[in-house]
Amino acid sequence: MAWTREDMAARAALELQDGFYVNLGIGIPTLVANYIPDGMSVTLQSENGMLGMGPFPFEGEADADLINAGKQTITELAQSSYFSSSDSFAMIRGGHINLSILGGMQVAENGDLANWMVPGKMVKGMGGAMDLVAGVRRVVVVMDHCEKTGAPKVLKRCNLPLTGAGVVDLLITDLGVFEIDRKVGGMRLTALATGVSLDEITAKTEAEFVVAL
Amino acid sequence: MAWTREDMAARAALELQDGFYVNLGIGIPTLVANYIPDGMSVTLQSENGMLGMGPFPFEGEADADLINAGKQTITELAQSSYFSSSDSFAMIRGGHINLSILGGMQVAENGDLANWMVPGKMVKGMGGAMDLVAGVRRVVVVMDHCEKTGAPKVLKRCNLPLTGAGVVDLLITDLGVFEIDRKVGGMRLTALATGVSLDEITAKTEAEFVVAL
Amino acid sequence: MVQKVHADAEAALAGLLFDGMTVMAGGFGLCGIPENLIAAMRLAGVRDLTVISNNCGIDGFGLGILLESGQIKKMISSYVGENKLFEKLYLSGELELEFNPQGTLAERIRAGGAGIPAFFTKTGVGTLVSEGKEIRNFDGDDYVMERGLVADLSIIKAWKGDTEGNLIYRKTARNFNPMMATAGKACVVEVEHLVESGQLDPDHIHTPGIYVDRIIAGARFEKRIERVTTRPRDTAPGKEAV
Amino acid sequence: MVQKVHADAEAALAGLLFDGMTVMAGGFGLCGIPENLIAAMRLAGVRDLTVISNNCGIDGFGLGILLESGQIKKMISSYVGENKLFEKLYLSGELELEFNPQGTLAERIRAGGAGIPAFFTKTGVGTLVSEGKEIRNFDGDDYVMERGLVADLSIIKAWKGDTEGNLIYRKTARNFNPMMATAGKACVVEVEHLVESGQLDPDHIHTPGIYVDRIIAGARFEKRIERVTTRPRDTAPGKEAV
Repeated sequence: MAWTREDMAARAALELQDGFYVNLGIGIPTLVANYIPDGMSVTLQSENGMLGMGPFPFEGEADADLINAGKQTITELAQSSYFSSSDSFAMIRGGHINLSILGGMQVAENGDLANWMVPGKMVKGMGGAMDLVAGVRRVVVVMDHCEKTGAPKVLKRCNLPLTGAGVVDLLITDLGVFEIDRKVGGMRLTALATGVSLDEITAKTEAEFVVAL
Repeated sequence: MAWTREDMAARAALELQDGFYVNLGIGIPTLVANYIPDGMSVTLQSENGMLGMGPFPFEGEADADLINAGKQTITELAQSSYFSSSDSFAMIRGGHINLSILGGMQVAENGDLANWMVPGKMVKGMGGAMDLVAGVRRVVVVMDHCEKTGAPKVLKRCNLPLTGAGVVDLLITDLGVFEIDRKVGGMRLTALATGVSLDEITAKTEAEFVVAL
Repeated sequence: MVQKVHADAEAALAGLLFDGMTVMAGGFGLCGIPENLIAAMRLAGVRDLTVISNNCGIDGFGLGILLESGQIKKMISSYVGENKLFEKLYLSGELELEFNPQGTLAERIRAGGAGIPAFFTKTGVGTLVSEGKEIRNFDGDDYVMERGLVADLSIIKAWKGDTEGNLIYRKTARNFNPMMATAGKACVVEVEHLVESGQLDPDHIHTPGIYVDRIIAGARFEKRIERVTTRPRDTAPGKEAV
Repeated sequence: MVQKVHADAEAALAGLLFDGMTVMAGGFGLCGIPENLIAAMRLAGVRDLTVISNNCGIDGFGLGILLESGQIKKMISSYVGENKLFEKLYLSGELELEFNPQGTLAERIRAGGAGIPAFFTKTGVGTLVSEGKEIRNFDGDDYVMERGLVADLSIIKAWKGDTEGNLIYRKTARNFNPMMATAGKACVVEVEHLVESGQLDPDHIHTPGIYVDRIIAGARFEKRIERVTTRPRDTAPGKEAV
């Protein structure tokens, strides 16, 4: 037993607050938009140059000039605005976005995040991820707790090239939730996923953590 | 005998070329716009955020939202565009303006220019002048050759606080025209004003210069 | 739902003012200044202000009214020219004044809002402006390092704004307003036309609403002109008398 | 009178291309790319290009066609993800690739066009990106110094342009185009709608004509979409399925 992708998205949505401007990464983070509580106003930023990202278009209404950072076709809302990439990242780097929720390959107990390359094997590029984790006020990572091989992804130190050093505030995996003090370093386990025991998550986690359930 | 303000403006207008983007300072430089040859396309930049500055408005049509850098009401043209101060000075600093024509208090033989303050007496501020002389590709100064007291203004070294060091390419005064090699330093007298003798201009100039009439 | 729209300038500034604070005020000369918010600051009586603004209004209008009331301790500006009191207070030492080249001032504010703590510029190298600052050579030319600027509060004037805080400026009244909107810890805006969300074309918005904390429809816009300069009707149109 | 309007992409690039040059190409993914100008560069056969662009198109379209023809020596990009050939050439060492964080790339280009040789950013500190670069502490935080970027040529796509070179972009097709327009020694633009001077509202212009050397009405715009993602008509509107 563990959390599904939808469960993880729902848990991440608890980090939203009314009036927040939020950047959602590709994958599970994108699903968070489905869990914005009714009556709460959250504006989604797309780092390719848009605030106020709307839902996917109806069939036949896709517009080649209107995509999100994942290259998916989207729509605009009443409050939307467009801007250049430099203006978009000025917004991100300048600390104007309240919350960034993104995926990860590895997270370490000191708040380090790796999610952009596996040397010699896989290279996507960092895209805007390095800017987001460096600039956004609060950074939440959502990822599977372990590799498909079972190898741990929540580590003492990342062994993949970093996306950011000491940047993660909260880690949500399919097994539980960890708060990270990114100034001092140190993880606190604050929630277990449905049906997951403390023994199980401890066994599957390389990082040291304090239990604060 | 010497050149009038209009004569100096007309001489400065010889520096214009078709397709140029030009910033004109306050005073005599402003008059240069009256001497743009027919058929030549010159676009005037106003550093408060406009390209394509048009003439003064007709009486009764002044618009408080449309002024030039001298705070005078102006009009827009077919090709006009507006932008912010940071975009305006990005344009200036980035070397996109072909020519800047501005006034001066003192010019030195090494291309130094002073035109923004007299310590303890007069302070206007540099406004955009320091940015213009540092960023624009070619800088032309138009000023009286001497103080009203007769004191020289074309000097070996400026004694007023500088607007820019080694920035002036061409100096036009009421007595003549000097080219300045601002990399190496050194002035060349290339024209005498109507009725002005070499003896007169030499007597009234502290700077060393080569005669190249 | 977070509500950005406030009833008036006083309400929009409530809780944001404190003595000794740093305030950025948009405008160039009297063009595009937040005149309603400036008037409210005068009434609020907040003191020892450091004001970042290209100019300081004129005697009796714009930021000039905060100079007259003695509320300003220090100005960070590029130009004093049109304000006699400003020049007098500075020359007599009663007012601190940090002169910045206009483009450096604009870029420092843009950098402050964009998370850039410092940048290099050629402007001011070899002048008073670069004294005490780091000079560095890049590719054969000297540049001076300038720091980003932020403020506790920015007060902004736009032409149109919507309830989400999206802004559109008009003509040369844009000037310093867009950068300043990004560089205040809080940003309060007055607009001539306050419209519902969805009324502004998303491609035409100059300042996205994310930068705007509070917005008001200005009660009254005097929009004084410093130098009304016109030409008579019989002048040929075109290049004359620019 | 200087004439910016050219007949077609080939004419607009005439005399501007040379082997070993650096080219900036606007666009994000396939959105807002100068597809007519890229096709003309392929036909011109210019080689050993260093291309600055956030992505490198896809296999068979956009900058991907210059990868296939072997005209690109080096890419400066932030993302490879959607282009198999790009990833393969990089991993095999056949293509030089300088990765930049997307925001750093955008800011470096903006700086290049704005006469700023270097700036400091927090992005990439403690990662591969900051290796070999100056790190400096400002007010308690570490920042890395990044350099401005310029190119021999920038090729840009806009939605509307006028005969003076004033440009307006549409929706998220704006992306890197405005900064790149400022950072090329020469700038060539293709637009979907070429209009007479005076047809664009001066308050709505995103790129002033000063940055544009040559402009064409694109002969043909394919405007491919990488990921057409839609929802069925019976989905409730609103926040679902973003």
